[in-house]
Amino acid sequence: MLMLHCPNCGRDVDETDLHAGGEAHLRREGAEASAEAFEDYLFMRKNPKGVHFERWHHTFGCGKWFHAARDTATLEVFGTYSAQTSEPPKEIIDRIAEKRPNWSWESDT
Amino acid sequence: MSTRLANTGRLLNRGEPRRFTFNGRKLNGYAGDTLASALLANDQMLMGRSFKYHRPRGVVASGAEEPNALVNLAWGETFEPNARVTTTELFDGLQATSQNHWPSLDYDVGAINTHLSRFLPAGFYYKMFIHPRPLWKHVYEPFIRKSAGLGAAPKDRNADSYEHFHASVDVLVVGGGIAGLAAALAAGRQGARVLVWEQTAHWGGRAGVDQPTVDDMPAVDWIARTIAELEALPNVTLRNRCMGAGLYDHGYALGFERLTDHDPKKAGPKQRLWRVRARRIITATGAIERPLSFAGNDIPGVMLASAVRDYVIDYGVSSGDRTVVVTTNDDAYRTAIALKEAGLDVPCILDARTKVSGELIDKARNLGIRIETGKAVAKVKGGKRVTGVAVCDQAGEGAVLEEIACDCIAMSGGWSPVVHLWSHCGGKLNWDDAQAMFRPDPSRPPLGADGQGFVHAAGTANGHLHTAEAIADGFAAGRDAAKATGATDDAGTPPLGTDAGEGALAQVWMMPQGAGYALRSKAWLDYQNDVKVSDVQLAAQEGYESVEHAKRYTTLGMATDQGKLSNINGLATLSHALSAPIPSVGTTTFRPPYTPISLAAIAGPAQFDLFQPVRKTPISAWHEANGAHFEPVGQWRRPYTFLRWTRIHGCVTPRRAGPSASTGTWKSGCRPNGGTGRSTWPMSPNSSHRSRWSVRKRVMCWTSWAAWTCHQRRCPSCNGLMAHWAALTCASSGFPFRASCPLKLPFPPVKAAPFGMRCWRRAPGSA
Amino acid sequence: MRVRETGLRGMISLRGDLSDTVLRTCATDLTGVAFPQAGQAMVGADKGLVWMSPDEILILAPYSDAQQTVDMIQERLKGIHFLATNVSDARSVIAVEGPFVREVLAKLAPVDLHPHAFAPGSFYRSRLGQVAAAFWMRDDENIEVMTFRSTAAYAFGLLAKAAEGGAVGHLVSDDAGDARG
Amino acid sequence: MKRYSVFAIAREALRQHQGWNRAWASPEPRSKYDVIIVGAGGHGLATAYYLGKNFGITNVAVIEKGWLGGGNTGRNTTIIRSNYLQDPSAAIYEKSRSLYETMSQDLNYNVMFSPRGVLMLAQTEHEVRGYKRTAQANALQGVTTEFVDAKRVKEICPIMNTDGPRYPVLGGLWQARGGTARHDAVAWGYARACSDMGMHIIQQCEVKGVTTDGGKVTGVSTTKGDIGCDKLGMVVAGHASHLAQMAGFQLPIESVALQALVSEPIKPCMDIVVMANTVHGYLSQSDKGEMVIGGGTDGYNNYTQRGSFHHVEETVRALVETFPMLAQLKMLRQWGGIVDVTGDRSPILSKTPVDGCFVNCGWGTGGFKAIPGSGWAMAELMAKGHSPLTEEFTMNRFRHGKFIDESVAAGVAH
Repeated sequence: MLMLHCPNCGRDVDETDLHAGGEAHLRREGAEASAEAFEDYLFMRKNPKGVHFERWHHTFGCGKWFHAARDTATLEVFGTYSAQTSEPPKEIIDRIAEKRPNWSWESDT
Repeated sequence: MSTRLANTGRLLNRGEPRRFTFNGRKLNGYAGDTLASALLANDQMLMGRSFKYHRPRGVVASGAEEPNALVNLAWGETFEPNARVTTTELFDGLQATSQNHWPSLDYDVGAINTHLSRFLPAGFYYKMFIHPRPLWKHVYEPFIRKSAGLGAAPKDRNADSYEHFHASVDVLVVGGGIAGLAAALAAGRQGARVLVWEQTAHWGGRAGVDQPTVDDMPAVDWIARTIAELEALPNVTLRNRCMGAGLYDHGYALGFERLTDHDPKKAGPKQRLWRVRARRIITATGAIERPLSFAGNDIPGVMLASAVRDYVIDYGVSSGDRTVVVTTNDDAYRTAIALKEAGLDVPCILDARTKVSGELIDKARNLGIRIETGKAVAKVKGGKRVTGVAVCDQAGEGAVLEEIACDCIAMSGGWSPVVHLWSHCGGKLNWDDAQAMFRPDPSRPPLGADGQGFVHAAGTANGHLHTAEAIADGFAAGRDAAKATGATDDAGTPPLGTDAGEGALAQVWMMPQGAGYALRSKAWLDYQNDVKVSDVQLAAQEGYESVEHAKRYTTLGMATDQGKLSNINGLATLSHALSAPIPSVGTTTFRPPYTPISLAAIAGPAQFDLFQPVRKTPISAWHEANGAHFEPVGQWRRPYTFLRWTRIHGCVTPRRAGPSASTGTWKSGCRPNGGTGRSTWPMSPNSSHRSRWSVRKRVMCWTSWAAWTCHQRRCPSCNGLMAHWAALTCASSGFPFRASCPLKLPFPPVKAAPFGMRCWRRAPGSA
Repeated sequence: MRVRETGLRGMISLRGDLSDTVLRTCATDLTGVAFPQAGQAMVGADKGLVWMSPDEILILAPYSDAQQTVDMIQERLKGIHFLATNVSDARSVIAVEGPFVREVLAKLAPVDLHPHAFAPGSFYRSRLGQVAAAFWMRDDENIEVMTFRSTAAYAFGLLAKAAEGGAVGHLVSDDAGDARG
Repeated sequence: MKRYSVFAIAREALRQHQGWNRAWASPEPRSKYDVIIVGAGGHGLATAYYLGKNFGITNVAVIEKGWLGGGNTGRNTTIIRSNYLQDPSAAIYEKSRSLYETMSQDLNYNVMFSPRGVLMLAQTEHEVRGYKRTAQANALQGVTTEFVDAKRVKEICPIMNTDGPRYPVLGGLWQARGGTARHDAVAWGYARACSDMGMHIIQQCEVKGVTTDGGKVTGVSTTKGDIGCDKLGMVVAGHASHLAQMAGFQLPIESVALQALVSEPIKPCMDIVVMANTVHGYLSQSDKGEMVIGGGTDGYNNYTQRGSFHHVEETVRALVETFPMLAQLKMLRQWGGIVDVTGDRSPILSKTPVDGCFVNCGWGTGGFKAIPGSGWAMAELMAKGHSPLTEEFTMNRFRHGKFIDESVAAGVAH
């Protein structure tokens, strides 16, 4: 049972108040994109066993989206941050790098 | 025979008799009894039959670990199969029936399986019933299904209510023994928000029975003083009859509280499921004594030494007149001493160790109890009840040296910490070879959202079996946990426990050491599922060498006790068979709940009308009044069609305009109410009752609509009086006035409850 | 304990930049209460301001004044980016009153209702059973619960059942509850 | 291999069961095999078995990180059915179901296939339409199913409350030849048969990397050293993405937790399997008497084999409402597994960008029922390079929009 901090309303929120929105920082494709690009955007998921960036919706609360950095193997949460970003903020990247020395944002992307 | 003693029984209230029945026999007990102690007091040692061989089974333990004594419990409309007699508190009118036998508990046809047991080894069904193919479906499987299962299937649901409760605390302490109480004391004094759960009705755990000294006073006094101090702390909540059922990720804990199970006449919800978010969790869940593996260790009358002691001291019940104690450690001597002090006969203590010395041994010897060292049980005599024990050397192959007549055997193979909760969420274990136990590895705890450990094991659950260490460990765990949540107040001085010193135990996994096949195939590991030492050895021989394989192949530990007594013994047997050290064989995964919890409690309030929300549009009542046939659309209901009603064959059948509908839909529309007496789905067109309402609703609807229109138009003749009249009529009849207006019109401003919801008020006097 | 529907209540959802002084002044002028912080509900007798989300506050007013209030907002906030909607008929308010109100709510909502976390003036948006709900505390014995109108009957049923179950004895410090016995 | 039979049991009983051999060997790995299958779950072992049985390829190693059958094979609710909507699905699941019918005899290991019937409840008009459509489709596919009305549902399953206040039962899709089997036995039976053909089942051996040479697979590096191979099959369910990453490609898979629970055992009261998609739950009674219950998946990626409790709660309340007598039973044990879910809820049996490397994954919540069919098809694919059963299940079907949409058939986890 996850408990995530909603950066929008500032509360620690029970998982049942949230809705999981899948992988974060996907690049939306336009009409001109190739089939491969669309496949990547719609279906190809990193699905890592480890550090994962994902979208969450505070459905029963403030109704806003946010992003979370979480380990899928231990459920450790490295932090949550605004959904209006195309990559995680530096302090989150640093925190993960400190805890998971083999991981880096560059290799993740 | 087992009977009630005159002088002991610290938990009994002999002034309050309780009447109950077992298999229709009227029996008596006292308030404070468990069903187990009351049955024993009435000399009912035979309480059930085992799963596979239908062997006679008596109670073996005194707590949640009991594998044998399961009964069907009934009172009123409540029916609970597989109820554990050792955790069922006795109340007036309780009706218990034993399970898994035909035609009766004493004479069971299925018991023939025990004579065929050599043809039914572990996993026999994987090797048989293969040919010819159709017979499996039509003969074998139906037969196996019929003979399997334990309790009877309930006929229907009960009408009791169940509830959930969410709580957030700094420190959750699971277990109200002395270590748990010490932890709560430390955390509570520091100012942390503390919640303490104890699964039984009593505080103090085993300390109440074994009576060590804490802070220079008898343990019971210290427990009473501590409870008083904790109750006075506003930041501490104590709950007994509340079991820590499971730990989940991010500090989520599930508690199962029994509110009226011990007293069904009490008003209020039956059970409550606690869902706690705790920043730190202390598992002070105690330890469970291990049985010993010797031939005939499943015969009724063979019990855990601690259980025999509990029944004497707590409930004033002797499990037998003559009790032989079989042990590998000092602790079981306490049982011999307690029995002797209660005036019962202890012909002999068989100690598998060759050298024994210490305070408890001396005390037993001084009481005149014969102590035989290096000895073991070759075989237990008896069928439905122990009649004697054949003694042999532990080191040998089981040559009988003498036979001792007895009607009870108290066995102890050492203690295993209850590490279930620690393990539920990923906590790892270490093998402690000196104490022969798995204990929590503090360097590999369950990890919380921050990547840090959030569970502290404490007391005996942490492998500290003796009072002094256990209570100190509990206090330290409470102090550390509270500190980790930011509490800063002074924890005060830790309690000091003292207890009789104990010598080292011997690791004995088979009695005698060189037991041949004949003995091994009569030495039970899992009593309920009939798994014997020879079965686990067979699994190892056939290559089912991972503990998960052996467990699934033999069904060891998969019974309703989930292997609380059998897991470690089975594991040790497996590791011996594989000539591998125990830790390399590993443990099976512990899964929630700790003991079974009712499905109704999990569903909680979401039953009957509150099962799922029905979202209603403002026009919903109008739809209903006009005969809408609804279909569920998510939580909403959409009128699928508006029906007209004709009476055919005594049943109202809808006739629908437009394309003909599917048969399935027609039939569903024609169903009777089901006779539940509860509100039914409005789409179920049920008899003429509905038509009457329909007319009335229509009248109401149009009256109020007319009135409202009149009001809206500022009709000079009545000036809104019509609207008020309509509102009053509708509100007084419970009709949802506001929702009754046809489409497109704004709602009238009414003072009455707009949704037909009355004001709910607690009846005066019911608190 | 008492669970009752409070009757109709004017509710205006005001969305916009909550740090904008014009918007804040408008809201406070209309209601006469201070502007709420995140997680707060400033509720007076019949008017109030409730912090709903980073870009939304809910203005409480008498039902009959709702439309008029919207008109006033439209007038006062001309020129800035905002949205004011009269949601009075979309939502209902149920009052839970009595000595163990916190526990009644705690039976249904996965939030911390301990006085440390939830005091008069505090506000939560969460769920009751299976539906969304928002609630704020008027005083120690009075919590107002707001749900969608369509789920009000369900929420009312849940609250009534929770109240009927009696006190738990965890969130009441005195002996108001009957659960310890 | 010593054959299992009632006579063998009788013979062994007389000599204290000392004569039973190991069911499968535990050899040390050789340096090279023709084929390596990663994952000794049901699907992996079945693949190896049919490679040997159908194609005579027996120089095979099945490599397993933990213990064989310890993943989803040993964690599911053992439901077997083939009432799928789309033709490719119906073909492979029906193949699978028919192989289950004779599996005990084929493997000489009683897997207790119990064709007691599977009923999928229709509780909304929408479901009624959906299942009628499926029944029609099944008729064309040669899968025997029928749509039954509420009265018949009550006859088939008397403990069900078909008049529930919220979602009355309107009918159901009934597959009389569906059922259950003993999940562990399926893995053990295949393992024993594979071992008997001389294949190596190497347990406690984790794959750490996939070695390739010029775009062709050459072997794997493991905790027991490097092992070479000509062909590699990845059959690791929830860990498919992880393994694919080692081989350098990505899969359209997400791994989520799926949970199940059992009640305490009671005397037989329900002789079929019931699935209720509207309320999210499914239920059967095992031969031991336990009510085996499953529900929906968690919404987030999770490799812990533990799920969130509220999913259990959701499932239980739905089933208590549908089967009121369950209220008085107790939950004995709950557990979770990692399931691999694709975008169209259909599996992937496919070649990969790496030559000689094949992948079998994406069975999501319903892999158990497919074990023999999946193994059969995968073996053919690996041996011959193509298989009629796997043609549609390629990993790049998403690129071309050729979905095999089974979100209705798999509406609830199963």
